[in-house]
Amino acid sequence: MTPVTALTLTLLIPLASAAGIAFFLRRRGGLASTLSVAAAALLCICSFIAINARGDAAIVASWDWLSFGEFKVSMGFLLDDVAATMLAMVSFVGLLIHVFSLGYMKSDKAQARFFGGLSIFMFSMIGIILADNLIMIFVFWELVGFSSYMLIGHYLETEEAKAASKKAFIVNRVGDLGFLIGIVLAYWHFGTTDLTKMEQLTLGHPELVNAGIAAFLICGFIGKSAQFPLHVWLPDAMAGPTPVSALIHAATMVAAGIYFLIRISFLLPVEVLGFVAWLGTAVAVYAGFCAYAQNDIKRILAYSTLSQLGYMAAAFGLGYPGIALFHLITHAFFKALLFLGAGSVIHGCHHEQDIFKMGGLLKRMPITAITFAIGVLALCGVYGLAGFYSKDAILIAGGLEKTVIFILLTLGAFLTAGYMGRLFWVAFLGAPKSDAASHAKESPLTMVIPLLILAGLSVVGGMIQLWPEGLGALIRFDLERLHHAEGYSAMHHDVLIYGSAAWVVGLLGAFFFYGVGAKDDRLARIAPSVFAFLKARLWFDEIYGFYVSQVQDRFAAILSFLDVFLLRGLIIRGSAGLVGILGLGVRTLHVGNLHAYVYWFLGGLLLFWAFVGTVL
Amino acid sequence: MNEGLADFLRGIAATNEWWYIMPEILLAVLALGLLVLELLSPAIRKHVPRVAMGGLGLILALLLMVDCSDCMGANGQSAFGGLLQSNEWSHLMRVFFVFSALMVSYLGGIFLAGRNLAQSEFYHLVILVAAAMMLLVQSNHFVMLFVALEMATVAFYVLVAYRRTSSLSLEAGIKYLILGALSSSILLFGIVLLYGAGGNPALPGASGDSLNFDALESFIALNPDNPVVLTGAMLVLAGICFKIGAVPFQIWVPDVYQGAPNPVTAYLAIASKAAGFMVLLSLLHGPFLALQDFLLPVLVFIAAASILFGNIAAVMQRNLKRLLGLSGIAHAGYLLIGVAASFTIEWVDNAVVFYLITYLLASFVVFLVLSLSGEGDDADLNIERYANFSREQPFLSGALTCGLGSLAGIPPMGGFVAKLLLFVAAFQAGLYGLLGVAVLGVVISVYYYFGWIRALYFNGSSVTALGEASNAPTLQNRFVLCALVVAIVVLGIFPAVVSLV
Amino acid sequence: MFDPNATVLLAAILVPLFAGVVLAFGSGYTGGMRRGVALGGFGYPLVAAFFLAFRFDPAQVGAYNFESKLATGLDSFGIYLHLGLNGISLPLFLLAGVVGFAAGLYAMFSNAERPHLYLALMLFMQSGLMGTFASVDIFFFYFFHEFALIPTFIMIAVWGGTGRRTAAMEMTIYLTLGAMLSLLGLVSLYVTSGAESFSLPELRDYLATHPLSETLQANIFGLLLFGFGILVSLFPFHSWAPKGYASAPTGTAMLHAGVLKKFGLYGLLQIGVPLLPVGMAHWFPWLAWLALGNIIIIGLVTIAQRDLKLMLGYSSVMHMGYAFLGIAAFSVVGAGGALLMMVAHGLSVALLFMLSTCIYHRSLTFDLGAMGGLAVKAPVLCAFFVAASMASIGLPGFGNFWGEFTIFMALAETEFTRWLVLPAALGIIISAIYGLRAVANIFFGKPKAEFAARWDSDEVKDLQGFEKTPAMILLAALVVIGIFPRLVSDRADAELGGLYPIKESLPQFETTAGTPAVSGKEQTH
Amino acid sequence: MTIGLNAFLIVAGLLFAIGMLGVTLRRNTLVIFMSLELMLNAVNLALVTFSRYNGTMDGNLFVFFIITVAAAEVALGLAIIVALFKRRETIMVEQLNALNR
Repeated sequence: MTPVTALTLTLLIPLASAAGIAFFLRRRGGLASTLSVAAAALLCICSFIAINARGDAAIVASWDWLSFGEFKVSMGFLLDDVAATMLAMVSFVGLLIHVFSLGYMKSDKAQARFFGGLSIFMFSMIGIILADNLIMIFVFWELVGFSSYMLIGHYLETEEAKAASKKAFIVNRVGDLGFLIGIVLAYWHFGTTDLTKMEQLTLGHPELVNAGIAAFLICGFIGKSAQFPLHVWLPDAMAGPTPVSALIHAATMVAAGIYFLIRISFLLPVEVLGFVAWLGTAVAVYAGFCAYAQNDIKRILAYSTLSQLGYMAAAFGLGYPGIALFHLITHAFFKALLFLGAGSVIHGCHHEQDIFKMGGLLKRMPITAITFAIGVLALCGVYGLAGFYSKDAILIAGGLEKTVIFILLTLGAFLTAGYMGRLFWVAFLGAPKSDAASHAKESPLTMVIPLLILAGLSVVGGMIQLWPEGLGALIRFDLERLHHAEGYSAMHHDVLIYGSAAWVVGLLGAFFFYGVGAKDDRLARIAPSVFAFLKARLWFDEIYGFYVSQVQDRFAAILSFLDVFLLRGLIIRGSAGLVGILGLGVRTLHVGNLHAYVYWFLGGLLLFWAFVGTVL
Repeated sequence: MNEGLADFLRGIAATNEWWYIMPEILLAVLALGLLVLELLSPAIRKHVPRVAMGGLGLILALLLMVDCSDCMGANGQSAFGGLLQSNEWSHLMRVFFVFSALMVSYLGGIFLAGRNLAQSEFYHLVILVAAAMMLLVQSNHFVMLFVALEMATVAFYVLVAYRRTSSLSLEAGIKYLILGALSSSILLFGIVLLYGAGGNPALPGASGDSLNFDALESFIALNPDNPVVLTGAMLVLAGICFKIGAVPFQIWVPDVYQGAPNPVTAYLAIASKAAGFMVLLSLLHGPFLALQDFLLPVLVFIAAASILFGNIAAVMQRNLKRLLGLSGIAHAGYLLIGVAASFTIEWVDNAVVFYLITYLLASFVVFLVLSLSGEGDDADLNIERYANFSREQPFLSGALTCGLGSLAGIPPMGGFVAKLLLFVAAFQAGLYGLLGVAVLGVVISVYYYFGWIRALYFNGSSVTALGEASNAPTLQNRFVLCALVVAIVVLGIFPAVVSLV
Repeated sequence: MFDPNATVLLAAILVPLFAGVVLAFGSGYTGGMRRGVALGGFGYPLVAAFFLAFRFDPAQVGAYNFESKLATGLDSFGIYLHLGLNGISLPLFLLAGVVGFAAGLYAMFSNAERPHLYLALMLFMQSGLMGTFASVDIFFFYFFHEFALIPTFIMIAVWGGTGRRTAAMEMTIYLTLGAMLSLLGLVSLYVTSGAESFSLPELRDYLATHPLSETLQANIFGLLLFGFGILVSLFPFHSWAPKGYASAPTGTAMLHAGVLKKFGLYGLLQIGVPLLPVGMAHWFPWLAWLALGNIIIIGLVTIAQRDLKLMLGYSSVMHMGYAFLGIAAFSVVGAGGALLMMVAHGLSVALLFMLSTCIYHRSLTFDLGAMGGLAVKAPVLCAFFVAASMASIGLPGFGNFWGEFTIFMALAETEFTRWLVLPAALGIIISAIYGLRAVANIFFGKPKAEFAARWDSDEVKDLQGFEKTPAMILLAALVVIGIFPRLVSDRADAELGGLYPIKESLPQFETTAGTPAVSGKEQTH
Repeated sequence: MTIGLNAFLIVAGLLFAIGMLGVTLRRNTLVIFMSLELMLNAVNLALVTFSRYNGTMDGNLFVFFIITVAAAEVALGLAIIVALFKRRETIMVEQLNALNR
């Protein structure tokens, strides 16, 4: 099998699986899930074959797709180091989540639709990863948006799913609007949207890098990775099934924004990079605060995801795309673990998601609880776990480049530890606080095994030296660069202290502030105004809601009114009515009296006379 | 074979001009023969319609076989001392009028069946009118023109008032009579002025035969600014406008159309209008050629006003015969576009004739369906009574739809090509404003034509379901309708068939 | 010279016509006979279209494939029944075949009153549609369009939904106005060009050597623009469309919105713009601003709709704005985008109209506020509707995406039109908003009170076979174009290249990296 | 003193105008008919005049045709008026308006 064949298979297997499910297995949930998981496994194998075959050079292949005049689109693969790293992560984590879903979705009525959706998602996601040009990235970018829409709306009879799926798609479209314009401008600016060619061009002509185009392009990232001000869809997206949250809204799709930035990093000038850094930092802190006011286990994790995406963006903005990618990968491991753990908890608690109604799960679901704890620690950046390496690198980079960002990100780390501590202490320790929690059982094997594997990865995934040779070259390069940066060792020392302090203080603080197995939120009790402020999340949803219902819908209604009454009613109908009235008037001229008709004759003669008069 | 016959006739015609008007003579003989038949016995009397139609059919066949104008030799040659002159259209118009007479007789057969009215006189008059019109369009002399015109008009007075038991028909008759006589007087006065000016020895180009078109043409060419000439031309034009029902002499149209019996309405709408237009064309290309600076704005005005008046008045009209009358005014307006363009565009006469032919076919379809649908007084037919007509009478509805479609000018009907040709001509002649008015008129006309079509198919509840009252058309009627519709469609797709005649 | 393929082409017009005539007299037919005849009438054009598409020789750029020329007697005007296909008309010819077949299939099994007449009229329409896009002669191009338009009116008046009386009349009059204006435009093109021919290639050749003056071009293009604009519902001449489609019977709406409406765009694309480039330049601001009106104003109006069919009607108006913008870009790219858009929009809007009727049969209402939760009962219907909505809002994988994207590309090609990209692209958000709202309101959530009362009745069931098959055909076509846009673009590209300027606006760089010289960005026209 | 062309024409014109006025103003259809005849006679007078002054015979000849036609018209008109009177019992113009609008 040539590498290109392997890549093509990687891309098409999930599509075939989705098509097969859609056409033949709509009512056979069991078979559909098997097919989908098999497809995920196959594509995982194919992708590793391709990655293996890659060697040092990038795999490049391209076919013509469409051409009109000077506008030519091709479809092709660019499997370089970054793509290979991402592909390995996505296909592997994807497979684990597929397996997890086998257990989680077992009793779901619309199992086939779910697995079909997962397959479409895998197809689109791999498409983004492999794409060799911006247009193809955009195509699959939109397709992941669609599969995300479909999977968020999986529980379609619920109002939350209905609203959340719509919101996710539309908010993403806002980002895509900028992305689209960016692509269009880039095409005529560079004469191509091929990543390799554009990179060569910018190397040869640095002046070609254009801040405007870059600004448009990063809109796509802002939408997909849920950055300010388009972050509102991600927490709501938790209305989807938990494996979806794990796969799409934590590990892969939202990270695609970062991946995209890394792919086009050569197009971004310094100003835009700085903006991304600040944006990411702000989101990291903002989301950290928001998480404190959430009681839904998945929403807490969602804000955590937001916050971690902020870290990645900050790292990227600071000029270390490799470190951003590093954090992306480690984050995928532990966040997938956390989400799947949450899924396991939810599964065990019969779809109870409020952490204040759980409690005591450590005893009833020990594997889940322990793996979850590993995830928490990894996320907090406890020394030696996956999160430590990547987060530390980010903090160091921050400290070296911009002190304010460093301070804010450290604050973010502290906040992370705090809300994760709150989650863990309240949900897993103490006594059960509801029937559902007290009857919780450990999840079946299909769900536990992925947890264990991911836990393992969360522990060792950060040790870059253990990674296969072919993967992570950019990460190694950037880490290397960081190590050799001026003031590295001092900063490393500081970060070690501050970072560790952050998670220790955070976890312990949460332990003492909230207490083990608390029944309600202490913060809400003692400082309701603060809690309410945090819960309001800076009123983004309210502002958007206000805009939609009071501005956009009203404006639309006014325009609609004008269209119906002014244009159609007054002008069109009016002119028709005018003819009608004229018609009635003319009709009344036919009075039936001979004399009147004779007058017409006379009038006509006079009129003719007038014409004669004009000639004479 | 035809050639041989034509040669033979040509040989005779060289010595005897009566051969030239053989069709007219045959028609007159037929008309008189009908009256004689009437006198014979009641057993024979009931064959009168068949004889009339058969005779007309024979004459039509004869006309299609032999082109009598050819007997005279080349076009443009005159006969009877310049009274008659053949032109390129005289043969086609002969066919046109005989065919209309045949169709009107057919309609008359339906109309007269079951009515206590004189039978043979109707056919007699119809045939005479046809003969008169045939002479009218060939006349090359004002005396001929007047006599032929009055012959047709006087016969029409009788025909309009033919339903002598109906006060509406009689009222229409008296209105047509008085207004017709008035217009004749005006026409005459105009002729007199032209005659007087054209014969005035003090003026250049005066001739002793100033009622002759050719003489007048050369005279007017020398005196285009003479006020008497202009006034005379204006009055003649007014008289003809009355015949074609153009604004501002259109006001009688709806009343007379409504009151007249159905076949007569059709005859008035089609043949009378066609004759008027052919006369107008021959006048404009003949005596009035030099007056085009004066006549063009008048014609443009009349055309625009007719189109607008006819269409706007028809929009709110519910009575179908009045509606057809008003739409006829609009059609006169469209035709006048062609007439106005004919000053500069050579081929537009063909377009006018083509328009007349499609108008003929479509109108006969509509009138035939009108005659076949329902009983009682056809003066009261209004659109509402056609509600849901298609359910009971799908065939008639289909035919009516085609006919109305052609009148509205919609492909693939002949009416579309006809309108298109006129528009092309108007464009070439630079009559842009008129073109705009015409487009507006077509758009407005869609309202009432489609209002009628909609009524046919609309599933509304109707108090008086006309469809149920009408009998299913007989095979014969179906055949005639089919033939007409096919002809309309063929004209729309392959307009060249006209030139085959 | 006898080309058997030309006969196939001619038969694609005649067979449906003949089938229609047979059906028109078929009041006594059994259901099976009726369907058999209709199937033949709708099936043949489809088969012929595909057959011809495979036989199509793309090498004949600038000329027509499968040409045939029959005399009509109007030779002196240069009017012939001149048929043929080129790279621009072929996709639309195929579109007409596919949508016609799907609409016919659906209509065969819908329980219309007097079904033989309904099918007969649809077949007449189909015949006109095939003829419109197969005509080389602009007289017949118009002729067939009108021929297809008339059945539309009658069908709306007879089989339409609520408000059909006024809607049919309004549509009739408005469209007649548009048709008359475009006819005037075509006539004036014929008269002023002096080519003495209605044949498009002859006009083209003649005008290439005898270009019209600027004023003439501007005037004629104005006529064509507004005439065709009315027919394609260019803002603000769109008022007929939403109401008309809302009250039209399904088959009619599918054929009209899907195919017949494209007549105007096709006219601009194939005739108006290439023959009158200066006129086009003169009207460019109008075209651009009005097209933006379609996209943004009508887009927002669509958001405000609460009735499914009205919403679909408005959305179809809105999407026409893209096609107009593509034409306004006046480049191969733009024209190609517009062509793709026309084809894809035709398929998607036909599908949506069909599905909306399927929804109606289940919910008995078009009120978006009174449905809900249908996905549980009718998952397949939901899947189709979601797919169709996604297609119409331009999701990649469906043809519409390529249309929109190519049009945006075209707008950005030159500085002159680049400002249009942002406002035009706003449309992708607007359409997402109303499209997803409709999906959410119809299929997601819980059923509303009245609907819930009917919830367990037999009528609320999933898509039936006769609904599924046409939907499948349309959706498959959309996806095929979405995945292989070259099926359309390859043939059209060559043809458009001959008609539209290539602007050479791609930047040119020195091939060796590192040298600083940048020669690009100058445009040579 | 000889009476010139214009004098005849003025008389003819006056007659025509009087006839026209009669048609316009009189309410009885019979009188209207008479007025119409007057107009035709005005035309006849003018024709004869022109014929005389132009020195051609066409006009004189034409007059005979006109007289014949006028006679036919009158005969017909009377017949119609009689028939109408039988049905309507009136021949007043303002009452003959059953056909309108």
